Amino acid sequence: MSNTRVKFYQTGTFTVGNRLLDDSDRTVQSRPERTNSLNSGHRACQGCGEALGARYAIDAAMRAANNQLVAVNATGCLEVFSTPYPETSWQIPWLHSLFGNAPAVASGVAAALRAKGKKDTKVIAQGGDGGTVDIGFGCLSGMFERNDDVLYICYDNEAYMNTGVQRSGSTPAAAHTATTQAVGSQPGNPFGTGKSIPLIAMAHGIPYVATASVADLHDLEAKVTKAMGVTGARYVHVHVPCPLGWGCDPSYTLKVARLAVESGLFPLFEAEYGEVVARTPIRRLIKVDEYLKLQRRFQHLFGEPGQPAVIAAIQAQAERNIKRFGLVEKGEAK
Amino acid sequence: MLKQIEGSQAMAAAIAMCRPEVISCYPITPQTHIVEALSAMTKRGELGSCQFINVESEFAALSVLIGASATGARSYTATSSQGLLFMAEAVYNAAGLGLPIVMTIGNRALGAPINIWNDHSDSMSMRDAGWIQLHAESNQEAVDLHLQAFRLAEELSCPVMVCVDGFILTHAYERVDLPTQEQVDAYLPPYDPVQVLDPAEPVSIGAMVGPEAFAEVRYLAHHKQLRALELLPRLAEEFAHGFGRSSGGLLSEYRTADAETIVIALGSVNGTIKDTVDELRDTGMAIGAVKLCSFRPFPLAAVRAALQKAKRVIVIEKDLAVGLGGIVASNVRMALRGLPVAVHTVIAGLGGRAITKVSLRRVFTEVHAQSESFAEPHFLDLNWQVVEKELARQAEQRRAGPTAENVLRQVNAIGTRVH
Amino acid sequence: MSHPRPFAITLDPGSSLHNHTGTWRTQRPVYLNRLPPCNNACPAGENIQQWLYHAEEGHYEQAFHALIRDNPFPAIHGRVCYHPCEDACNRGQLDQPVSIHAVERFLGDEAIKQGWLPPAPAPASGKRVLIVGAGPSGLSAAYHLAMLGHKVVIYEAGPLPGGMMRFGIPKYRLPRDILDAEIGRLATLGVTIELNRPVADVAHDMAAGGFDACFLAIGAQLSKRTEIPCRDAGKMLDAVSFLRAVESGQEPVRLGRRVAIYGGGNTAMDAARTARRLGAEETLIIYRRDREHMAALEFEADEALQEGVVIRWLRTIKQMDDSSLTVEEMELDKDGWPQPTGRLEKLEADTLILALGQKPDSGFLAKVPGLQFDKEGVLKVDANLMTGYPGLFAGGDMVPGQRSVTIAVGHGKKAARHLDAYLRQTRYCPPPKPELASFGHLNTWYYSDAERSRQPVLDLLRRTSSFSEIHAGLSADTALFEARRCLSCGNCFECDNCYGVCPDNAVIKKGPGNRYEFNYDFCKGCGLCAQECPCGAIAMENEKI
Amino acid sequence: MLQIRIHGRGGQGVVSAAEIISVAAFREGKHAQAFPSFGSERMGAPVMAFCRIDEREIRLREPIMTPDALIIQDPTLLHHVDLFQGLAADGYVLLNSGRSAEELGIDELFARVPRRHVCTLAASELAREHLGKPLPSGALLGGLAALTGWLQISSVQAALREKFAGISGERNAAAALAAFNRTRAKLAAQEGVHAQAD
Repeated sequence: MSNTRVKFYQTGTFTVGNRLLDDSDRTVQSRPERTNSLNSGHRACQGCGEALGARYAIDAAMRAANNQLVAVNATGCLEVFSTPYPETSWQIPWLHSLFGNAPAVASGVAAALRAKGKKDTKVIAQGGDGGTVDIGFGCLSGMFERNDDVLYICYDNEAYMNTGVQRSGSTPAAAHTATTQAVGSQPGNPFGTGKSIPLIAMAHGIPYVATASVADLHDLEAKVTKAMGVTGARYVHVHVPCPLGWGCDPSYTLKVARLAVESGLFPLFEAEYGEVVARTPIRRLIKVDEYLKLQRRFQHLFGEPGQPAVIAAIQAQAERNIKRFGLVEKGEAK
Repeated sequence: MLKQIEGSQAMAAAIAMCRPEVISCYPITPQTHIVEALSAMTKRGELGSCQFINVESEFAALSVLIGASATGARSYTATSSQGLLFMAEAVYNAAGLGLPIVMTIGNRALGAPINIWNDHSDSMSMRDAGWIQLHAESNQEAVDLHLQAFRLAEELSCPVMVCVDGFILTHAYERVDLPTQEQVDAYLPPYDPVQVLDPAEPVSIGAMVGPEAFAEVRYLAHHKQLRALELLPRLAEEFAHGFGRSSGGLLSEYRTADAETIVIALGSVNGTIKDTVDELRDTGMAIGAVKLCSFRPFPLAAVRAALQKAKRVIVIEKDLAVGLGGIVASNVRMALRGLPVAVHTVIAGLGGRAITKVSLRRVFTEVHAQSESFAEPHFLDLNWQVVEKELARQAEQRRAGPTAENVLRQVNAIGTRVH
Repeated sequence: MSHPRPFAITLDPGSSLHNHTGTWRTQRPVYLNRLPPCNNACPAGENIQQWLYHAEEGHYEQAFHALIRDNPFPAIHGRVCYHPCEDACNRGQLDQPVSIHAVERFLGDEAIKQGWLPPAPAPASGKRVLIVGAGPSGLSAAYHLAMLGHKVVIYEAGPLPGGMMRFGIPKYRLPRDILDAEIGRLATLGVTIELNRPVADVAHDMAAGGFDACFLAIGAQLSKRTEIPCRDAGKMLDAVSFLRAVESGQEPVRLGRRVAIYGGGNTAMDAARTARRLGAEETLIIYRRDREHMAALEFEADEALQEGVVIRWLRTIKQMDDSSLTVEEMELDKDGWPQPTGRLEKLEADTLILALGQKPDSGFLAKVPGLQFDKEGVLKVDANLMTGYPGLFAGGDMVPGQRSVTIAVGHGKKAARHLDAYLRQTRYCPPPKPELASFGHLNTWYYSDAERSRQPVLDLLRRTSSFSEIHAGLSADTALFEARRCLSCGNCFECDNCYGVCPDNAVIKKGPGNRYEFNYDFCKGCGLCAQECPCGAIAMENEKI
Repeated sequence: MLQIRIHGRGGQGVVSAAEIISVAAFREGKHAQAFPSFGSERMGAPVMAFCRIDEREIRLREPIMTPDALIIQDPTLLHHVDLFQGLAADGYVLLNSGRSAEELGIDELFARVPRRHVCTLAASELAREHLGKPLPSGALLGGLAALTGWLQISSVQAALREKFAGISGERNAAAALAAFNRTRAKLAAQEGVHAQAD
């Protein structure tokens, strides 16, 4: 599946499915035969973005790998809600070891498959932002540097949700969490924080790095599919809202994710061997407040007296992204 | 085949003959020679399709093996000291998941102060992690234990540590009888995992287990080690049969038949102990020795049987449970509970301090003579002068500075004295 | 595997299906159909969204059949309907409305080209129905009644069928071959039209023809007049007769060089533009109110202006002389009504055409018992379009209400339904209307950006010198594209969003045309499906606890 | 049991020397045990290595405190390390130096062991000649064989060839032989001196 937009007909490739698209343009999620790698009955919260992102990503990977897939999971929401004894929601071979070692464990799986000559079986490692950008970062960097044949997928919901919404290394500026109170001169998460693992991954010069969002399924599936076609270390960073931790209505999960992209706060791009090779343009450019307003974690920025300066700083950050990645095409954003 | 060879090289050769499929390692003295040798063999293609992975930390090294083992590959690594501590979380995890990984521990002290020399603090720190822990007396036994370790690990689906004294064995050149590949293949069948990550038969490994089943899971881990108690002697016997020499097992006795005093210890110090026992026997002292090979599982029954006839037992151990005393000694006491056998703890060889025949002889004689003055625990060759001086100094000034450096200053001779 | 798997830490795949998370739910999603605004606005009651749905797939014949279930004249309406559907189209709030009329015209023209015919009518009922007048409502009623199995005969006073569609609407808006083709299709349904057959006594004609019921659709043929002092009455004529004369092409109409038209309705515009085409050098419309109060539609006035017609707003005609008109300037009061100012001016004009509206020529019905009329002769009818005389129905321009071809066709359909019920001694009750699908129900992010396609327009020179059609139709490609601009407001079009975005896989896809079903065993009621449904076909309902 | 202690500085091949002795002994059917003084191998730091040779299995793991022979690869250690600690009464001492024992000012040594058990050898020079670099081990081992007579020069050479592959093995073997002969000659000369002295 390519991620070139098909605009013809009502919703083009913006919706999950479309009765008039060529088979090659259809999403995996639109297919009745999709694997539902992450099955019903899991204990994720209502409207969980991570549950959705995981099924999106793994189903696409399964299709790309012809169902010959092994997944390694870091500790976190995804692991806890999907495999509480005595039930698991996974339909694929799946291994959970620790919070901080998923990339290394995946390297081991890949090594074992290589040793056993099982060339057709592919390996995926997945974790939340905590397990990826913080505690698992050392192992991740090692896996990148060795260029092990693993696709690592990070589901980024911007805080430690499993333990009750504490700040992580990818918590955005000004966000209120259980450990970044919305008081004082720098309310919420202090500025200058939040590391971009995609950029750090690029610095390793690995063959493929991409960012994606649950709000843009075609884009996400195209990137996972592309990543699965590459050998070596690959990284896909998926933005997945957490209704609980972000304080927004469960039905807004995709809406919020969409606004993050449309505001420029979460840029969608692809990089190969350390160079950005493609970006997904913003469709309808919006101001960041539209995105921030929907979330309780940013509530302190609004109302009286509010924090106009902070909002302006966040807007500036969004504009830096837009400039850096060229997210707005002439005539593209309406 | 007999060979005059460095311990690390000998072990590497034996491990290679076990046909490992994934080896992962991170450098730390004194285990490095083993993995360096394995790396060279892999590069030379002597290990077939075996994957040798250089990782960024010990934590990653064991994590890689967790993945590899769960995918059905025979997996090996080695570490020491701080490396084992850095691995700790994964050490528990590998055991919890029941993955038959074999790991060599080049036993070394734990800092601070940082110290690269031998004692057993490192492997002792992981004694409750659910791994089987076997200690080698000589490089011959180190070689033999690795062959048994893979067999044991895979039969039980439980990870095994082979503990080898750093430098004393790892860096010692001595005569070793290396097995042939045929012998090893006959003794060690290919790895047949009880669970494997396979798209043809998907399973979820590593589920979250709550109060309703956790205790049972822990009990089953314990039960595994109880089974190891039966399996170890059987494997040793089978080994003796196939290789023509005895190695391993739970423990072995030396001149204990009529011994009133029995010395028990782990690892390479047993050689020096045996020589000392011989000398004391020549003076007519009824003394014997027990070499403990399996520390986990701890062979309570076997230890009791070996020691119960003695009047007194001396535990020589290269570790210290700070605030308690001896770790091995406490285990031995548990084995002897209810029996009128005095158990004496001797903390010796910490951080590479040489354990000499002279010192052992002095201690054995003292204990055998039931001297009242014998302290419990007894710190072998402790320089009381230095200690008292330092204590006094600390007593008079709050900011007494770093103890380690102060002590060194007093014993002014780093590396120049023999002991 | 021969070995038993480790207890508790290793689990068999997919086992969470035992855990029915549906119990967490406090709200449940339900699929529903909302009423599309286009359908709601269509005077002919067309199911526009339905036929667009078929057109989107390029299934034009299917689309045609879906269309003519409600309106037999797509080619005509694609041209002359004022398409209130497009004013209501939600897409208008996104970019521009779907060009529904253009697609309808394309389907109509395609049907003529391909010779598509209506399906076979219902079995013969043995009832006979008389229809008076072969205008839009009469023809529409005839079509629907025939489809319902009744024998229909139309008495038309004029020489040709079509009524205002022929004698009111100029060729350049509705070519006659199109008109004839669509009217011609009625014959295949056994409808007979007797031309030049005026009716003097309905009751008599019904009895004589053995009719069980009758539908009156004589339209509004009489021009309203106003008293203007004038020396030569020959210089003054009314728009209706003017347009009819031009159409029937009998004795040539003499207009002179400068023509003035009095009135601000669509007929005034038609008359002015026709005059231009007949060679009038100056064509002037005089209207007593201003542009925003005129009755004519924007585009009619615009096209007239494009063609060089001049409009003098806020003027009333005081008197007419040989070659000039005296007009008085008006001022609008606060209610928008014109008030005299006393300021007079002279305008040059050789002819004055009065386009001040029409009224029905219903005098001949006076003697029918039970009928009621207003002072302009408009016939009163009940909600079912039946007059005070049992079995006598009426519709179109002759009954109260707004007047347009499409309204008339709608009356024809409505009358047919009730008349059919009357004949079968039942009652026709239209199905209840579902909730309207408003713009707020939509999640418009998902719709592609797609500019409305434009119909080619004839160049000005040929527009003012000939009666050839101004607007060309859409090509197959543009028609397809235009159909696909439909947002399918309020009705599932199977985009798979709900199926895809459910974090709990609680939506079951039932295959093409069969839409979806919720699996309430697992649905946690998060509402994502409803939020992300582009067309607003899912609603959240509270669970009763 | 014979116990040999080697003193030198990190990087001079002290540990290898002990290992090679053990290999040579092994080749003669003996049990041997070689091990370093377990230091972190910093260049230039004083280091020790040990080697035991016996007819039966060697179980003892303590460092060598009462050596039967000492090899001192670096005479500069003489003054700040207690090199002769525990040396047996009839122990041997081989010093790497072009100068005579007398010149080195270690007279106190002669009080402890027979004069003929002390010998110096310009091993670094020999190494330079044969290897092109001053790595004295090979030569010193040849000297040891000559001085003590515990090992056949042939097994020392074989051990060197086993330890150092290819050409450098040959060169070391050559250096060892040269040292063996030179030491032999020196000892013979000393014998002569003593004979006259009697």
